Amino acid sequence: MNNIRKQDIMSLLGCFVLFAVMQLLIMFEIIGPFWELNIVLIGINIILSVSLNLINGYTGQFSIGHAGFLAVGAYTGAIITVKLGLPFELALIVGTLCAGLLGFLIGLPTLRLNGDYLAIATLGLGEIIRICILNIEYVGGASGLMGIPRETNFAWVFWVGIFVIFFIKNFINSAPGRSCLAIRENEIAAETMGIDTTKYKVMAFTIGAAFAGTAGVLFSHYFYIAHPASFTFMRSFDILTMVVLGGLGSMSGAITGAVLLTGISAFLAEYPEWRMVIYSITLIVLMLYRPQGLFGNKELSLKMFKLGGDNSGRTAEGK
Amino acid sequence: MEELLKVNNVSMVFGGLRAVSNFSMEINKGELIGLIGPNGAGKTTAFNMLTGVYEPTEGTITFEGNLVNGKKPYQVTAMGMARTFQNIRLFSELSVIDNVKIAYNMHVQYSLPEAIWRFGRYFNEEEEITNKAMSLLKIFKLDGKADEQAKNLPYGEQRRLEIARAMATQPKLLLLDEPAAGMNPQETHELMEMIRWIRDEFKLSILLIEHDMSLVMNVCERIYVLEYGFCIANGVPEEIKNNKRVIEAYLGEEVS
Amino acid sequence: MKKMRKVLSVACIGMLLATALTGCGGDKKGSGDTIKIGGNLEMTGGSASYGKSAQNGIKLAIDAANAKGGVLGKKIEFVVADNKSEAAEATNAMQKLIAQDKVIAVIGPNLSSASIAATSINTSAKVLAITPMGTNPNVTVDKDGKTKDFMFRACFIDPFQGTVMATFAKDKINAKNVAILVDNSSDYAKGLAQFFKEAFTKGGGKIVAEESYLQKDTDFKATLTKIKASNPDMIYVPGYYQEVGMIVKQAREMGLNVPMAGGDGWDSAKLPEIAGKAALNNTYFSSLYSPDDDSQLNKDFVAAYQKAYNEKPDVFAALAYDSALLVINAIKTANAVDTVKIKDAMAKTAGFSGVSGNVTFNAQHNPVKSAVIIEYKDGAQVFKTKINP
Amino acid sequence: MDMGSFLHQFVQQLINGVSLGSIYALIALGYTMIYGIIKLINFAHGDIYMLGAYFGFVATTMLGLSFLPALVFAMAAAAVAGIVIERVAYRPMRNAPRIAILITAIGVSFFLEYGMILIATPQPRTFPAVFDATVYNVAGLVINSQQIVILGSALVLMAALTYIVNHTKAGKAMRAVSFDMDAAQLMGINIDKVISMTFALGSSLAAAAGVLVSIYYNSIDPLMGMMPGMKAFVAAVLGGIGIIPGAMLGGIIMGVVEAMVSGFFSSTFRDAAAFGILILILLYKPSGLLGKNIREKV
Repeated sequence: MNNIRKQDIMSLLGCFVLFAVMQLLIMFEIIGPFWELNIVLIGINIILSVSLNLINGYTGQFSIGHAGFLAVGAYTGAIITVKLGLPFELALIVGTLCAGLLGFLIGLPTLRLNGDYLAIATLGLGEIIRICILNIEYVGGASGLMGIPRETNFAWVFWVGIFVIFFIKNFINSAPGRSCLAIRENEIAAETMGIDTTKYKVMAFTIGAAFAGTAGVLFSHYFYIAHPASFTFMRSFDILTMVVLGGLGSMSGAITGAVLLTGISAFLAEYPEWRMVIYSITLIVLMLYRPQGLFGNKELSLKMFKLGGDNSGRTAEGK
Repeated sequence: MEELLKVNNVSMVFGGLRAVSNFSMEINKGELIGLIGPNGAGKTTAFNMLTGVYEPTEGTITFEGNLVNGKKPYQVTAMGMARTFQNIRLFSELSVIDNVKIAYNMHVQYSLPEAIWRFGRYFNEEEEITNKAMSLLKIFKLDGKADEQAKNLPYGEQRRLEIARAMATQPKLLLLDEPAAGMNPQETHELMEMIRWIRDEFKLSILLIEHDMSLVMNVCERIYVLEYGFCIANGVPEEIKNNKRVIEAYLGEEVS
Repeated sequence: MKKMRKVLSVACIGMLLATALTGCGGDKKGSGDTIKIGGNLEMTGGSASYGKSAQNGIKLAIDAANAKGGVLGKKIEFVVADNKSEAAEATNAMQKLIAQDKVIAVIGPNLSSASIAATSINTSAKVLAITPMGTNPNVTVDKDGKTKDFMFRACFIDPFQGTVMATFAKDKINAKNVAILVDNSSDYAKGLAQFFKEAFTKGGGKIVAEESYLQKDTDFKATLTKIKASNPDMIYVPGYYQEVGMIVKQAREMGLNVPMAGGDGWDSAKLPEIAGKAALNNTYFSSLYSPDDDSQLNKDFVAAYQKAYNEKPDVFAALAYDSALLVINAIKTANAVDTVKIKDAMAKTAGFSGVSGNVTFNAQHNPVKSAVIIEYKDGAQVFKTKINP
Repeated sequence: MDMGSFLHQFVQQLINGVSLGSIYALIALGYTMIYGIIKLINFAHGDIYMLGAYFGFVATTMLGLSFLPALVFAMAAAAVAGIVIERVAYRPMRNAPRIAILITAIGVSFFLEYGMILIATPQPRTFPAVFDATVYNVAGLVINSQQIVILGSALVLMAALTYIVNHTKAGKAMRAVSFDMDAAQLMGINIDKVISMTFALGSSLAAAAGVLVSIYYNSIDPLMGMMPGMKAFVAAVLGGIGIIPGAMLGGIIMGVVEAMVSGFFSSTFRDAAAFGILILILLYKPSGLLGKNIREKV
């Protein structure tokens, strides 16, 4: 068991080193403001894809309404800082809790559905959330909530991201997490093994939604504005694409997917007319050649990748 | 003898179809019971009622005096009944040992924060679960393949793993749905030996569904026979073997 | 075959990573003999058509300037970044234009929300940005009422346009009971509606119905049925021409034959085609630009635009064209490739003549322009009246 | 509002709703068919509808065809497009996880939308009025002849589709493939051919919808398929996906709900109401209104 502790500490150390290097690169402007912005965006997308991966990849529940929870986090966080003038740290916590609470309330009835029906229901709920926000004048309605201070920076995104990754990794390596995996593998068998499937599905959904909320708070406090147009079902598709491209049920995959797609999108900013066409072709080709995603449901192992990587996921640790 | 399971006049109706009618049975502690019948006789439906997958339309089922009707499968499992499936339902992408560990989840005490922050009971319990799972795998001769993906095991081992997984829930009654389906005679024979051994070793009761009569005759102490949803006979193997209605029901099939 | 696929997929990923990385490393410095102007435009997403028009307009202005030898003896290079019609991406695009491409001025975004989000970036980088169509007052003024130093606009703001139409409705149409049908996804339209309502009710008029729709809607009959039941004598539809065209068409079909009016979003050659020429009779809109404006400047612009793109310019193209002219003019006036000096020169712009009229910036960086009311008669725009601020 | 005018409004909204719903139904028919056969949520279906509208535009403006030939041209061209898309993007993935095919479908959808923007610019185009609309005014209720044509076409196409699926050899093959692809293959059915045919049929239906709707609304643009595609899918699920009359029913319900919410409440909540109804129905009848509840066999 000491092994697990040691691994955790090693990964954490790796994170510190990575953080120090990145922070220095940013400080000395070797990474310019444009790429700094995109690194922050990548960080936010990693939180989103990792949290969606918990629902779609690990628990096997097909949800495509993640943008709704992102919106809830973005707006509640902004209300805390802009409307109530309270600190950003509190906004992060409240945004997370609100999105989680909403996830719980939505998950309870809808997670009885499965497969495509759950997908379309979550898609609809995401849109309902957005339309409701669009009609609340208190938060600016269609014009969006403006004047949000920029509180998010690389350090915030990095450490919150690490927190979320560790949270979900440890969750998956515990009994509740294994229950989620069992539900994905075979819901009926899981239930006959004594697993209250509804409870664990709702648990995973709530955690995933909550972290989407966290990402939302970071998002609105980086881009100065929370606007309904940022949270359409197209955004949900974006996140889903990152997860599937990386490999459903793989932490490394979700991270890689977020990095790759955000990177491609930033790179293609040079070619605005062709951007979406190239993006879509890339998507199709990658899916044709790796339908199970870049990583399948495997993880990068510590042996392959010494720095900062962690061997999260399905394998039993520390034997 | 102490009564474990009591099935009292249960029926299951799907639309207009009576899949099981007025079925009654008792299982006592330590018994090894067989439930047989030709294909489509309602054996699996009866099984599904016992394990909470279906709620019986009529009649009651009690387990150690507690009502099973209306309970969800996971609650039934918590009461002390575990089952396997006719068509194997393993967690096929997961490792063999994880399959077994998942069945221990019911008994895990540590809380979610302890799991996330890895303190308190987490380490000790995880270690305990792993050890227990390994020793169970050893019993079922699967310890050498603990880290393989379940879907990569040969068929016979998958069947064994399913039983091992069911055993991990620490049941008082083990329900096996056609465990010998698809096995060759040699494997079947070994399986039967193992079933008997499990019963003696873990001191539990076993209910076995089979449509292969010869197999049931050899291991079971009492047998219930279903045909078209009705229980047409029950008794010790010798009685069943000579029961006219049973022979008719199995006409064309070999009765040894 | 399988191996082949594996190799291909690895190659594919490798290529992508490589391109992403090279993009990362390449910080393009502005070279000595060109000046870069950026366009933060809606190239994809729901408002892609606005961005495309704006891009066409800006290109035309810059090509013309380059043909005359550029500015300060240097050629102008136009760099476009896509803001995906979305606020956060507009910030990203702004950052890219300024940090990667080292532009000295930015035109765009067109959407108010995107402009409000993105302007924080160019303000902190001290590079001016001018939005061709961001009409919301908050684009150039922060929430404490302070003018944002580096943000300008080429269009007029919502209050003015809304008020102009309210006056016109009251005095010239003699409307008493007006129904408003607003594009709820656009803060431009909502601003117009709000200020129209304020001015109109202050003048003693009554708003009998307030309904809304969303961009890309196509069926308005349900809402129009509801409006019809409220018996208005005019309908105010601030919005963009694509939806407005369908609204007018469907309203006339529903037997709603009262006058209809809107703002400069109506200004497009497509409107008569979508709505139908007959249906469009008895409609009016406020604008600062009409492609039929008879100034020589505008005639030349329309001719050049039609030659280049084979269609008539719409208001987005015209205002983006003017924005580009304003930027080029400011660079000339500043007489230096210094972003702060260019900003100062821009702020002092007075009496500059563009295709959409004369521009003088006030203290809030809003152009002081006169508005025109245009009537559609058998599909043609007819100049009705001019209203000065 | 007194009773009489309320009733009058209600009936008018019902007419508006049914006419809007018949458009959703028209698109939903193709959606539901493709889903029925290969269980793929073909997110690109709405873009085929857009493609059909553009084919119709080309046929009427550039080739100078009249309404019916233009419609046939658009349907044929879209059928080819559908077959090509299936061949290139979906067929190689037939054994891939379903979610991967879904992502591919999203990719195809982006490709069609932005490819079209590249070719035709994002500017909306006006669709020529190839046949005139007559407005009927019956007792103060307004009905447009084009609305009737759209509703009629939807009904006719639904009937035709039902006939093809239930009474022709090809339809039998389709049903077999939909029921069990492997078994169908063992019975000597060329499933590639059947799936190609399904895509051709589904796509040409979408194209027909595209042309009819463009004539009705008069305006087309490359992103026009996004929302109707989504709504049509919701309609298909509402009625019971894979069931042809279900698509019709779901479409009409969606249309009427939207009209009623816009008419008596507020149009801003129109989409929320439509999605809300879908979710309620799914919770009480998870397989849609006309769907059969299928329980996984244990």
